[in-house]
Amino acid sequence: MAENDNLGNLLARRGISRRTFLKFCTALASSMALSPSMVPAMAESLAKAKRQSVIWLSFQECTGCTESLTRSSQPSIESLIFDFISLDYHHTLQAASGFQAEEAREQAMAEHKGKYLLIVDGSIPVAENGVYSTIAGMTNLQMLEDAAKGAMAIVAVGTCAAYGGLPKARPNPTGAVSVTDLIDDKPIINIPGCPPIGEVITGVLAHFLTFGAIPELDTVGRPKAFYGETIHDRCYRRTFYDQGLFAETFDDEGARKGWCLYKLGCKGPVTYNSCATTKWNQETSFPIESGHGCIGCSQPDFWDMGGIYEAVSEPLTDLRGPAVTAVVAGAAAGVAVAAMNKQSKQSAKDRHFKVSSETLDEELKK
Amino acid sequence: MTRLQDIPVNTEITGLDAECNMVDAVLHELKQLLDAYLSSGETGVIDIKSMPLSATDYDSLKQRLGNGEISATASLAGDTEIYETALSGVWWVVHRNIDDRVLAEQLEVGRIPAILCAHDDDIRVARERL
Amino acid sequence: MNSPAVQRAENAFVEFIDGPITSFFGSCVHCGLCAHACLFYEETGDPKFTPIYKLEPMKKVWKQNYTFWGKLLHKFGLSKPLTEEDLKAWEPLLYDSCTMCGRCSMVCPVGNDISYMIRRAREAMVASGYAPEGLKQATLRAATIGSPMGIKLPALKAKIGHIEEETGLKIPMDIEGADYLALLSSNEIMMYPEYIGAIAKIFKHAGVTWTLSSEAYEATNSGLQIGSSDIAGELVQHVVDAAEKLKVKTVISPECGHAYTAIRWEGPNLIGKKFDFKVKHILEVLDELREQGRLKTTGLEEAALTYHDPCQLARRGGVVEQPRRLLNMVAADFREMDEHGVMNWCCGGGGGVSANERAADWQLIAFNKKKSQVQALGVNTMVTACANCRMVLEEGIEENDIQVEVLGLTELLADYLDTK
Amino acid sequence: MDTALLIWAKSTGLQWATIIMLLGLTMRVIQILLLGRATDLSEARNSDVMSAGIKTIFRRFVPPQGMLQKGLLVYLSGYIFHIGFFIVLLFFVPHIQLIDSTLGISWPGLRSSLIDAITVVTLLALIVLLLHRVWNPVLKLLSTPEDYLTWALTFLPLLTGYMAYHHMLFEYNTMLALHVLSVEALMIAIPFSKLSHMVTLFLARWYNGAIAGRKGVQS
Repeated sequence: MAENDNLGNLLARRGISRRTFLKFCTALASSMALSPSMVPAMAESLAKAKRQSVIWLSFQECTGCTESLTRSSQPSIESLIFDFISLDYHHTLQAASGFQAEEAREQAMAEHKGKYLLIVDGSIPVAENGVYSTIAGMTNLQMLEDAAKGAMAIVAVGTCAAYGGLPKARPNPTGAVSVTDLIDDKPIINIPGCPPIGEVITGVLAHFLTFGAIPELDTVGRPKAFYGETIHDRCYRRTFYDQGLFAETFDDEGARKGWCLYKLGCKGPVTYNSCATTKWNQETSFPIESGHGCIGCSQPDFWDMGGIYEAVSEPLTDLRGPAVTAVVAGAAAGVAVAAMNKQSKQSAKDRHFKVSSETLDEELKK
Repeated sequence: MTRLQDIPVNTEITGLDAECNMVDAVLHELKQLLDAYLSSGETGVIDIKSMPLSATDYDSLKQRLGNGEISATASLAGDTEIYETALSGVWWVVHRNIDDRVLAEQLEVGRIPAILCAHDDDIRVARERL
Repeated sequence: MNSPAVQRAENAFVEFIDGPITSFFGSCVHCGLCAHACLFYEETGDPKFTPIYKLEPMKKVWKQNYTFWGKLLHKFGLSKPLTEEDLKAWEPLLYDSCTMCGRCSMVCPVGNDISYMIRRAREAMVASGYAPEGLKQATLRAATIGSPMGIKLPALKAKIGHIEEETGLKIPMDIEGADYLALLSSNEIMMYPEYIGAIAKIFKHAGVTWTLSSEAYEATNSGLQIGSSDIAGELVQHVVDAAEKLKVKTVISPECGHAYTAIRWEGPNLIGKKFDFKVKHILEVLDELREQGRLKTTGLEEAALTYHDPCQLARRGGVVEQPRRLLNMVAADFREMDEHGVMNWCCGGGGGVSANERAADWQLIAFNKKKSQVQALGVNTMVTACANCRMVLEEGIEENDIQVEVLGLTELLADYLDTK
Repeated sequence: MDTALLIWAKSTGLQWATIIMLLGLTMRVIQILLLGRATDLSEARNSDVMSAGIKTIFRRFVPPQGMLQKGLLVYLSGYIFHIGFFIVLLFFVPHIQLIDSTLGISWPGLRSSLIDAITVVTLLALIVLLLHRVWNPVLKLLSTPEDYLTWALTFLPLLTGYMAYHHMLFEYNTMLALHVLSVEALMIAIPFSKLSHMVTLFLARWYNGAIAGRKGVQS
């Protein structure tokens, strides 16, 4: 593929009609919650998009994000996007290994300096200068800082890269941090989730290719198109929540009837993601549809947000112990203060000014 | 020990409100889109897939709109079904992929759905092939 | 350094603030509803008459001595101290515009007994010298002569002489071992001596023995009105000494509201010991006699009449049903005011207001409530059981030039005694 | 970050607020009880002061004769706000879940749409009360900064709860954190302000009822 080739030509070569591409764009826009009226313009623009160099770095991660992206067993139209990008380095997927792999990375970084897209999955350990995770003798920290310098933009894929994720959960022994914690001079798109939805990763890349800019982000760096609403608000069980119908256990009548899982710890109300609409595994289902509450994986600090089976409104610490202590301490303090009050009252009594006929007489004479 | 298939699992959702008034909202929006088309020729689209329609809502919407004179199927890496509803100018468009999974479902308002029109680039390719 | 007056006031506030008062101040949400229970606010619409507002100086001291933040701020001198200006400004509010009728205590949503607090706040006022002159004079006379109106024994004896002449009955004096020791109020001696004749008639009729005491004939307790437990206690002690000396079983509080509260409810607490005798209001005694069948009447008063509940008797004293039972014996057309019994409206002159010349204007304004109540009923006779109420009502009636007669219930009963 | 704020509010913040509230309230009640009052030496007309006191506790929930008309606005908005506040507090399912998880007791909740409507009504009642406080001469005279502060502290949990539910102003997590924090502010203020009436009013009413009850008057 020539460097300056565009997506439209690639389509033509593959015998894919522009109608088909328009259909793909329609689906993409729908999943991104873009206005359907934007589709024709989007298709035109995307067809003219140039091939994009991508470097993918994996740090403290579990490969789940890559799995999510490549999970599709049937070739779909989304895969076009991946055919079209130039994935110059991907530690997990690439055929090359050892010094050749690292050479490929350095070469891509040099060749496309300032133009490549840096995708990161996994958090970066910074404790002890980052020795907890190294690749080819280079700490993740160094590698990220190096690669970030020449990147046009960075996409933090997965909750670990976006917010620190599991490695950052208390007590965080490796000092894991997110990309945003380390890099502040490049545009960063967070695509959190554990893992993120494949279509969402594709969608964001498509958006980037189409518009040549990062999409509109929320306060924690997520594309609003995919993370604009809570799972709760788009949940098909929402109506049960509103009606006050809840499953109390996983095998009760309510659970069988598909009632709301709030009481069983569903984090849908505090989780922004598009699982409820985009769903998983070729739109088969999503956790709530399978009878399990949302665990809130696309939120910052979600591991520290309370147990998976504890409702959102439950406190994160024990209150009973402190309550008992407080009452006992309060009683003791109360007794102490009451003794002081009694004392000052007694001394007031001792200093009591006696009103008598003499004092009244005196006052009246004045 | 109980075998897996012996555990009763009932996945049918019952008790949902029959209609959440979404149908009326859609019909109202269609009316506005038709007005816009008649006054300025501007076409409009409603994305049905991203709407939280219950199954009952969906069926009821389909029934209320009915079937019109035209229907077409386009083979575009999976079928795309298009038919005109009983309301002229209101088209129901369903895009599926090769796995028959619905990619997008829309109501389109206009003379003809955009997807049916051939693109200049494709026409150019056609010309070259002659 | 605070002035001696402020020190004395502050000291007295600290001394008299107790558990209830702490809970009252701590619960007040400043809802302002007590204003609607206050005669003075209702008749003037002036917000300064809001009952709880009258306690601002006491609240200040409570905050600084009995609350966490108040104490802290006070310690570092960050809160406004109690000043002479406060005492000066609040003196009229605490004395002239409050009859301690206790109506506010009945309506407070959080349950504050505001009247209870006013009574104790007056302790601090009188200790600091900030009490109305009229009340001081009355109290001084009560403490020195034994009567706020300065009625000495010879004057009483002269009155008794007239009554004995009129009724032909002997008024017993200093009779040891009598069933009852009757007390009188200054107003009764001076203005309504017919009360003495009435009880003499009734007791003779009922066949009970009674006596007056030459050492303690007055029940009026100015000490309580001015808010001095010291003086109130002294006055109570006179009565206790006399009762003990005469070995009576029961002391009768006269037709007077505050006298009843003073001797019946506060008395033992003021002298710090339980009484060996019972204390009853004259109406309680009469009602008991009625119950025992020893009080028989004949004939009925035909005129439509109503009963004015003295606050200290009804709301603050629990004597509510007795007057009604007694009235029904002699009244053909007894009508209740819309708000009566424990929810009655004060005459406007209780709690020392009538002894305080400075408060005369406010007292008259307050009377409008009673006026409209009576006029709504369309009656021309008001019966009551408190000589002070009676005097205040009569003053109001005269000022307003309306045709209403005020009667004492005991006298009314005496008029209808079945003497056969 | 907002999530960190929410986590803090739901753990450390809530713990301290609970401690301060309970410690302060217990202190306050113990102080009142131990300060007590002198034994009444007068002969009681009705020696059952206990039941008189308890009766007053209940009677004062209802306006006495003639008062409803006079204080209609205060009574009405007062009732609406108190009842509304407690319904929202005790019958919103997430709140019940919190109680259940800490105390192990629960009861059926009301549907969220109803809670939502009650919240609006409660907020309106509070606004009416505030305006009344600003405009009514009696309340103007009685009011101190504390009255406005406690008003705000009562208003905010309802407002932030409502806003969180409707995704207003900030994203849900932030608003939820603000909601929890506003509740904590309220909890902390309770023992040190007039808000302590939620506990002390029972003592006040009891004292009032017992004092009057001794004299044979049900106050």
